[in-house]
Amino acid sequence: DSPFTVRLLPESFQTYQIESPELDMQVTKNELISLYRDMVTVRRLETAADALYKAKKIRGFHLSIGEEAIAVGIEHAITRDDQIITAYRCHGFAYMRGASVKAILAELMGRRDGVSFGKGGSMHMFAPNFFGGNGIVGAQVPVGAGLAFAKHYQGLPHATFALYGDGAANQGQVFEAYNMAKLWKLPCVFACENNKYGMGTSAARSSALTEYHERGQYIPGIKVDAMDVLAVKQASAFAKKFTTEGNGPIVLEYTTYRYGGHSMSDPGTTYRTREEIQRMRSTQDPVTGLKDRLIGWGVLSEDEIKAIDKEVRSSVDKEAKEAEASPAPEASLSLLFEDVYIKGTEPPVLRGRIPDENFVFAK
Amino acid sequence: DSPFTVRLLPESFQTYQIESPELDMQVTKNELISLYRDMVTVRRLETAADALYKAKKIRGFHLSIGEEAIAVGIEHAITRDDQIITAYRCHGFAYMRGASVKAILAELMGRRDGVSFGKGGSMHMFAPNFFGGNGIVGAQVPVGAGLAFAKHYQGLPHATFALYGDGAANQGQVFEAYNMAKLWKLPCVFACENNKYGMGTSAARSSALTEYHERGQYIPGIKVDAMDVLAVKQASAFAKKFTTEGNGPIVLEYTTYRYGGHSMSDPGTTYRTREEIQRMRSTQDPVTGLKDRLIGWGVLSEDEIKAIDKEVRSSVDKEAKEAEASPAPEASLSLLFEDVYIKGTEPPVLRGRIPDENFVFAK
Amino acid sequence: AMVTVRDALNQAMAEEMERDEAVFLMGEEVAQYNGAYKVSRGLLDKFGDKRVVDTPITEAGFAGLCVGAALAGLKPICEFMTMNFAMQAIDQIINSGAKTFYMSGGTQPCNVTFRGPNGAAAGVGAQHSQDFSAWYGSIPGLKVISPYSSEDAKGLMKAAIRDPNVTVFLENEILYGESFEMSEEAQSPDFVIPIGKAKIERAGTDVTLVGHSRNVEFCLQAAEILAKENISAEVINLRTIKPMDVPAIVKSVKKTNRIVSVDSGYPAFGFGSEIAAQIMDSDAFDYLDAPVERVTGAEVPTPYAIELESMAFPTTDVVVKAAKKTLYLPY
Amino acid sequence: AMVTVRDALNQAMAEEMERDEAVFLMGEEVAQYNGAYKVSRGLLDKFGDKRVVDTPITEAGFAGLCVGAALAGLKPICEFMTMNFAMQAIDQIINSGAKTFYMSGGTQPCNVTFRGPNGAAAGVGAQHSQDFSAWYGSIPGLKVISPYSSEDAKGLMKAAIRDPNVTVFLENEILYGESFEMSEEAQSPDFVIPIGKAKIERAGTDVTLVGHSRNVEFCLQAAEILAKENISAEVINLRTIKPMDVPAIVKSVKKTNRIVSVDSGYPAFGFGSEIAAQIMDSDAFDYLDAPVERVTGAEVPTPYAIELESMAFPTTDVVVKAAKKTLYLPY
Ligand SMILES: Cc1ncc(C[n+]2csc(CCOP(=O)(O)OP(=O)(O)O)c2C)c(N)n1
Ligand SMILES: Cc1ncc(C[n+]2csc(CCOP(=O)(O)OP(=O)(O)O)c2C)c(N)n1
Ligand SMILES: [Mg+2]
Ligand SMILES: [Mg+2]
Repeated sequence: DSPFTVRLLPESFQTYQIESPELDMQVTKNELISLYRDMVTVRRLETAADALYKAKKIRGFHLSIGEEAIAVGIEHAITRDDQIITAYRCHGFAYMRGASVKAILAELMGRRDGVSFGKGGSMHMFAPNFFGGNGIVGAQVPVGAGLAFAKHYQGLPHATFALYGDGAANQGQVFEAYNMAKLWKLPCVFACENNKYGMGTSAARSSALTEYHERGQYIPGIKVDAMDVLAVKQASAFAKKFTTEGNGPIVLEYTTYRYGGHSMSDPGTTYRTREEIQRMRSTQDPVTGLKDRLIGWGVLSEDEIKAIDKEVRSSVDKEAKEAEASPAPEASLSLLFEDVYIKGTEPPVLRGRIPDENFVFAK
Repeated sequence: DSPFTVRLLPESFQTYQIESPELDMQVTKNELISLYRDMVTVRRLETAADALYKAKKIRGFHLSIGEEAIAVGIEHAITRDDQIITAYRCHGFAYMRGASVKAILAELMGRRDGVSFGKGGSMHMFAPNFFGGNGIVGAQVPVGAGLAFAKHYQGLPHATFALYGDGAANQGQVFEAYNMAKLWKLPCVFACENNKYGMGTSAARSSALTEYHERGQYIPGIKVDAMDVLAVKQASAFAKKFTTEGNGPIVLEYTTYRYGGHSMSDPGTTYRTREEIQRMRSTQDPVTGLKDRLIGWGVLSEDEIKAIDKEVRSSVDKEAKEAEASPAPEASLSLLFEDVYIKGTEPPVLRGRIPDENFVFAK
Repeated sequence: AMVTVRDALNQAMAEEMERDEAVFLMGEEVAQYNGAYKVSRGLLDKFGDKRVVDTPITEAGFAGLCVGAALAGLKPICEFMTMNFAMQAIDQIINSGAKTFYMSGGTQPCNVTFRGPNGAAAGVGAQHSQDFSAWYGSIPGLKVISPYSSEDAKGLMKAAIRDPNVTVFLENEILYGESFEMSEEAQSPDFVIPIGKAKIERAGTDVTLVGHSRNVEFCLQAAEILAKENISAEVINLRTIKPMDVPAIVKSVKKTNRIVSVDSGYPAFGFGSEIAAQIMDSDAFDYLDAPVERVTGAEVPTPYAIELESMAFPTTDVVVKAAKKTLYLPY
Repeated sequence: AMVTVRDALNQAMAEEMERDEAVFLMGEEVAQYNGAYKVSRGLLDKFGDKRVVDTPITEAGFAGLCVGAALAGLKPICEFMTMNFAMQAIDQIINSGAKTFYMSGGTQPCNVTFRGPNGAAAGVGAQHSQDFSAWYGSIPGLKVISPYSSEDAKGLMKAAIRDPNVTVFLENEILYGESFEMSEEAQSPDFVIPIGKAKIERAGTDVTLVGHSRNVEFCLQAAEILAKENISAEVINLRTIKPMDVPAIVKSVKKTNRIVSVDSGYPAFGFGSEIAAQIMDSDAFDYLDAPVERVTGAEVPTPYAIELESMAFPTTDVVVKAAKKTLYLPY
């Protein structure tokens, strides 16, 4: 599986107070295939969730269709020891960090085989070195800085990616996190997923400065074409290297697009035109984009691609079925009150809705 | 009282994304005298407070000695319809906005003649178009943006000065306020009093970027030598004009120095050298600086200056005496429970420490 | 006519904006998107973007901004997409808002209305379902309202906007879509319900059920069920959390000698605790034939799975049980 | 030996930092300035600036950062200069901290200790004197501690740091300088007081006085005064707000048949309300010879003038009055 060089588009990166990552990039055939498989899997996972929602088996969530290249590209640029935290649009990240399709879909359906045993739901998925899945816009950013602080404190050479949206980018605590990370040279990559909207509000209506990669002001930044998974990988690897070499934080802006509504209850077409969505889909789709290049570079044939697509589809479908077959949590007080506190450190009693439902922890 | 031109020092202003205010400045003799009198009064007021503290008549507060030029210079640049809000270091602002020396000192002593009738204390003084006196670091900044929003909403051509410290400048809500003010072109002057320390933490230890006038990033800014009251006036007038002419917000950084401790319980000498304080006092004092120039320009003679000093001293002393003579609030439930709600809209009962102390509002 | 709570709130805001130029609405997605839950539908079209203002996602910032606008004499309605997000802004609500009139010795009023859905919706997990009634209810300087029906919603929203103090208006996402009969009178722009007055939704003699917001629904359904067993329950819709209409509760308890409080917040230091304490403080205590029963949310972060979630919040059944318990009946 | 609460806290932190490399202290002015109230005096010198970290004034930010560090396995002690300022960070404490272990289905622990002075100091006005016991005490997932004496402070601070959950440790500025006898045993680095256990500070038979933090002092003084009138008061130092040691209270009430709760928070939905509700829920209710009396802070933003301020918080006299009231004695 010998490496060869591909060249990214010249528009892939825009920089602020830092040099650009190389446009030339070493890749291998297996790696490209793996990237493709991951991209297709994340999309298929989201599509399966969508179908289960429409079948009324899930009560709601936020899809990342159109934005898959970010979760996939970052994971391919880092190691399992690096850390990631993001907001509620987290299925792809959970998968890339090691949660199974089954566990993710089971969580969405509130089943015991879910990544959070059915207790968290769509917004609260965790995996090793993946810290959620957070529902309060912006709050995950200082938490991410804290994850980076821990690595710094422990003297470990790992980066933390703290993801947030273009809407979240205005939250004050993001700036508080920037400031501490810069003062203390924390190995933190502040990573803005700019999908152009925060719910129904366009970037320009929410943000006085829409160049999100510049908003660290005293922190260098790179804007990355995140409809290209290779550009995402290249920039993420660059950022990881930069921040773990003692240079302090860096801001990445991943420009992307969300095809669907903000959440399942948003049709997503009142604040932008159908044409805009259609144009993005047909000209910039990250899956199609990768596929076309793989074929062009002779890495995979159309048939091989189709085979992967089919294989992924059937494996996701299979896991979806398994997830559906997973039992719901038993409606018991012991399950309800489990995990409020660490085992063995619980209060003697937790109160139910009425005293008859109080749960007593054996001591 | 004919105007004449004086020239500010070339170092008076440093700008960011905006042209500089003129160094040439029109002044009149009466105005200069009035500036001087105000400067001396604020200092004398603070000194009187200090003495009352040492006499154990006040329980604590934050002095602005060394920083007087800011409150004085701003007031001389604006009208009574413009608005000001600041933090806890507010005695000078309260005075300049129209509260009497007596009312300020009486408030510090918790007396009924206090500006807040003894209910607010040092950190919570109010006056017409002066909105405190706020004790939560940074919180006054979005409130200030809201004051500006009101003027904008009403179509009135008045500016709002929202003051905050170098320590406060890192608070996330400051950036939230910047963003909204810029998006909506609010007539707001974000005014950072950079006195080099937030309690015992030097600017460089709290702030990744210590050029506070640049921290609006997408908002223009001016750094002002705030040890010169004329520079403060000139820059403040410039900022008021800029922001009320539809250009949106502007950031001013007033560089200054606090001679005393952070509050009365801080000796103020553990985190900086006595030499540093002494050097600032002897080379940059805003009162001495103005005095020397007034004499140099022939506006006032040494004797005339002394006469003003003496007159101010005796009038402050007189008001201090009156403040001391002012009665403490009667220890009655009716006073205790007054002003929790607007008169006539109170709940039927407010609870005391025990039911016997409940206060019933007549209906 | 049947009117949804959503429309009632919308009507109330529209009427008050019509009536008073100083009233404006600000919040995330309130304007162009017509509100995340469509409560502000049509207001942008009606009043324009000066008076219906979309904000960035910066709760502390825009809550502080609304406080400032109120200090300067405007009458902001500040919408939080849900009250959970107001936790980021709670310092502004309390320290800059609720306390200022007192700290200024009565010189600086602040007429602002904070509103948004409070408590649990369905299937949104732990971070999106907290009930803040007790927290806000503890703060002197605030008035805290938690309406149940469409009439409540309309009359009290109007009262909140007009009230010159800082008000916190706690809505309920699940109620938004529910329809209630609304009288002719309540449809009028003059319809205002006084803050601080409870409403007897159903008279009864054997046990008092007191709740607020959606919990009133459980109380009413429980009363139906109890009636079939010849137990006559009186249902009090508290409407306002602060000031609490204690006299109405006391009066009812003196008649029924038993009381069940019903709320969806965390149990400790909660709504029911305060009811119990108020009864202790009053002469109703001597009339009690059984201890106050508290039906509350369970002491857990809200679980996602529906099987667990439905054990975490009051239901009609649980209210029935609690009522029977006060009557020393098997349940 | 006599040891101040300040020094006891200092000792506790130093010992735990000595014991466990994962423990560090972060907050405003904790390092170079030795703490705004000197609680962290000497720790920078002892442990260096890696483990004693001065922060910018950004409460939400550094509280969130501490939560993150805890998620990654460290054991942060996060100091708020006062708990009032933690209101800006309360979303991080609760939504990112307290709820995460549950939301992750028990896979993601978060061992962080939030601490700082809580409630009123003297002469600092309304924004600097709120008591947050009830708010934090309502949150599942949190443990909330409120010590009185130096032994409490030391033993419970160590317990809080070691406890693997999110703990909120509420100190009292006025107590910092007070000295208490500290036993040999308590001076040892192995001294830990279990979270959730109340302490009977003084045994008695006629009335139970239960308080936490500085209020215990008023209870003890009141007990002295009552003793002179031949009334024997039992004083319970609750030590922990959550979980609350209800069995200790119940046991005492069964003996004394009367109870006064004493706390300095706002009265509504407060400490006393919860005590009243817990008594209602327990069989102690049947033992009550008088309603639970609540001594609380008054329902006002804290006034500045000392004449008013001293009417806003419990004093020994008021506790005596309340105790006599439960005994139906003139007061
Ligand atoms: C503090 C807070 N405010 C508001 C919300 C409601 N909300 C959830 S997602 C969202 C939009 C966020 O937009 P963005 O950051 O751009 O992320 P995207 O959804 O585009 O991925 C809003 C307003 C929330 N969850 N938390
Ligand atoms: C939110 C909050 N955090 C902490 C404090 C405690 N505190 C009061 S003043 C201060 C320092 C502020 O420094 P700066 O903004 O530079 O203003 P200065 O005192 O120098 O005028 C601190 C930490 C507070 N009042 N509010
Ligand atoms: Mg977005
Ligand atoms: Mg400063």
